[in-house]
Amino acid sequence: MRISVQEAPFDPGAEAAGFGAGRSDVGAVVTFAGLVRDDSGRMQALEIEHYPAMTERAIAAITQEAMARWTLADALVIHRYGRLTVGETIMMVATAARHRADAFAAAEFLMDYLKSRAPFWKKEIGPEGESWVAAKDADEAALKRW
Amino acid sequence: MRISVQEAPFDPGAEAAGFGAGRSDVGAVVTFAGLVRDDSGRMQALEIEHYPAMTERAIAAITQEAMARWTLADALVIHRYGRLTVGETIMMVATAARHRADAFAAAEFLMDYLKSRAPFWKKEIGPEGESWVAAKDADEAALKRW
Amino acid sequence: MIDVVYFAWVRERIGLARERVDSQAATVAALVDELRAREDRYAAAFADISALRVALDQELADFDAPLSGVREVAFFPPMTGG
Amino acid sequence: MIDVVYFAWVRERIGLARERVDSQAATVAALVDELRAREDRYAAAFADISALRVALDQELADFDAPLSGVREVAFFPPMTGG
Repeated sequence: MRISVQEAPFDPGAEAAGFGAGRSDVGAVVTFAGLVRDDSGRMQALEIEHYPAMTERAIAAITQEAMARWTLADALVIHRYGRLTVGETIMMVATAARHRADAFAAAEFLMDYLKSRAPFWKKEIGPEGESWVAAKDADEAALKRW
Repeated sequence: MRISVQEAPFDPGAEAAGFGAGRSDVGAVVTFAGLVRDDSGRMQALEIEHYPAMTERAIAAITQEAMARWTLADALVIHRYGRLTVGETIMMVATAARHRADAFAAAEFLMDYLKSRAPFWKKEIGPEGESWVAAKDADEAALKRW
Repeated sequence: MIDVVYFAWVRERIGLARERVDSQAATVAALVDELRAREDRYAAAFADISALRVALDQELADFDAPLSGVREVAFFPPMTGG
Repeated sequence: MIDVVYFAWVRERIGLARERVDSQAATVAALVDELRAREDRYAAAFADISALRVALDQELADFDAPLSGVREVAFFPPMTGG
């Protein structure tokens, strides 16, 4: 299990490369990467604020719960903060398991919890100013399935 | 959409690197990699046979259906055949979408269909001989949710 | 004349990957009956039809599907991709 | 004395990222009432408590949670990670 909260860009492919490798009990590796999207066509940057004293602890607790609920060989979470531009990778999750059902379920669980329970806040910066991204009801509702 | 049926090894990280990149409407990229697992601790190789005239066509049909059912920006399937050793990557799927729910659902759909509807057959080779991997009822049942 | 191809343990049991068969069978099931009657190795391969799948011209089909116009019939066990 | 930290638009509305508050409030809700009474910018930030979340010593909590022994209270809008 590895958790990294960082300002620096990272390469999800390179991070995934060694993940789950070199062992004979891993049959399935799932990765999720979240990218900066521009729905308005006018976004200049995405600014991500976080709560440094809490962030790693909150992600570790969520990841521990995933490891307890599913049979996972390993789990990885990387999440950036700071100023990002369109197309940049914001974060990634990876899960390794014997079977694909566990790897998929754990990755989706991690994403649903990171969305709504990890202390990050996103602000969109455009030509007309800045606006905080509002939490979506659908994201809160997604937690109910677990 | 890209489909490759190949004997040669590939690097899932490198394949995923360019995937979904360079566009502003992709917020989520999901990848799945299937690896050769050794449950007995005695497997020497996994031999994968396929039906060349049918394989790409079957995978293309499954992928087209995923593109029609979910709002995807792109989809990728790479599947190997031939002789593989423990820990090697057998295949990968990648999906890119605006939202994570579409990317996850489409990747799971592709995996469920590739498991039971793409013309591949696996044979395990060990010190005591060879045995064909039997299809699992659970894999057939997994198709019912779609 | 129809091309018949076999994969995985069906291929191994019959001992052939591909053959041309002179058949007027109207359906896959009728073709299976003809093949089964040939030799023990065919009878063994086709003993339990529920353990087999069939594709007609590279498309999955049922055993009661008609063969008219079909050029290639493939028999194989349930697929294990992924 | 308790450390109070603010994030995102709560921080912007109050104009502070962190402050030390002299409070004997027994619960988060009581602390919010004290802060709200201070100045308009606090009243604005805490106008709708349902739009806010709270963490006590870096753990998510409810607004009726007790403050005894707590060293750091954080107020912020619903999180938007991932």
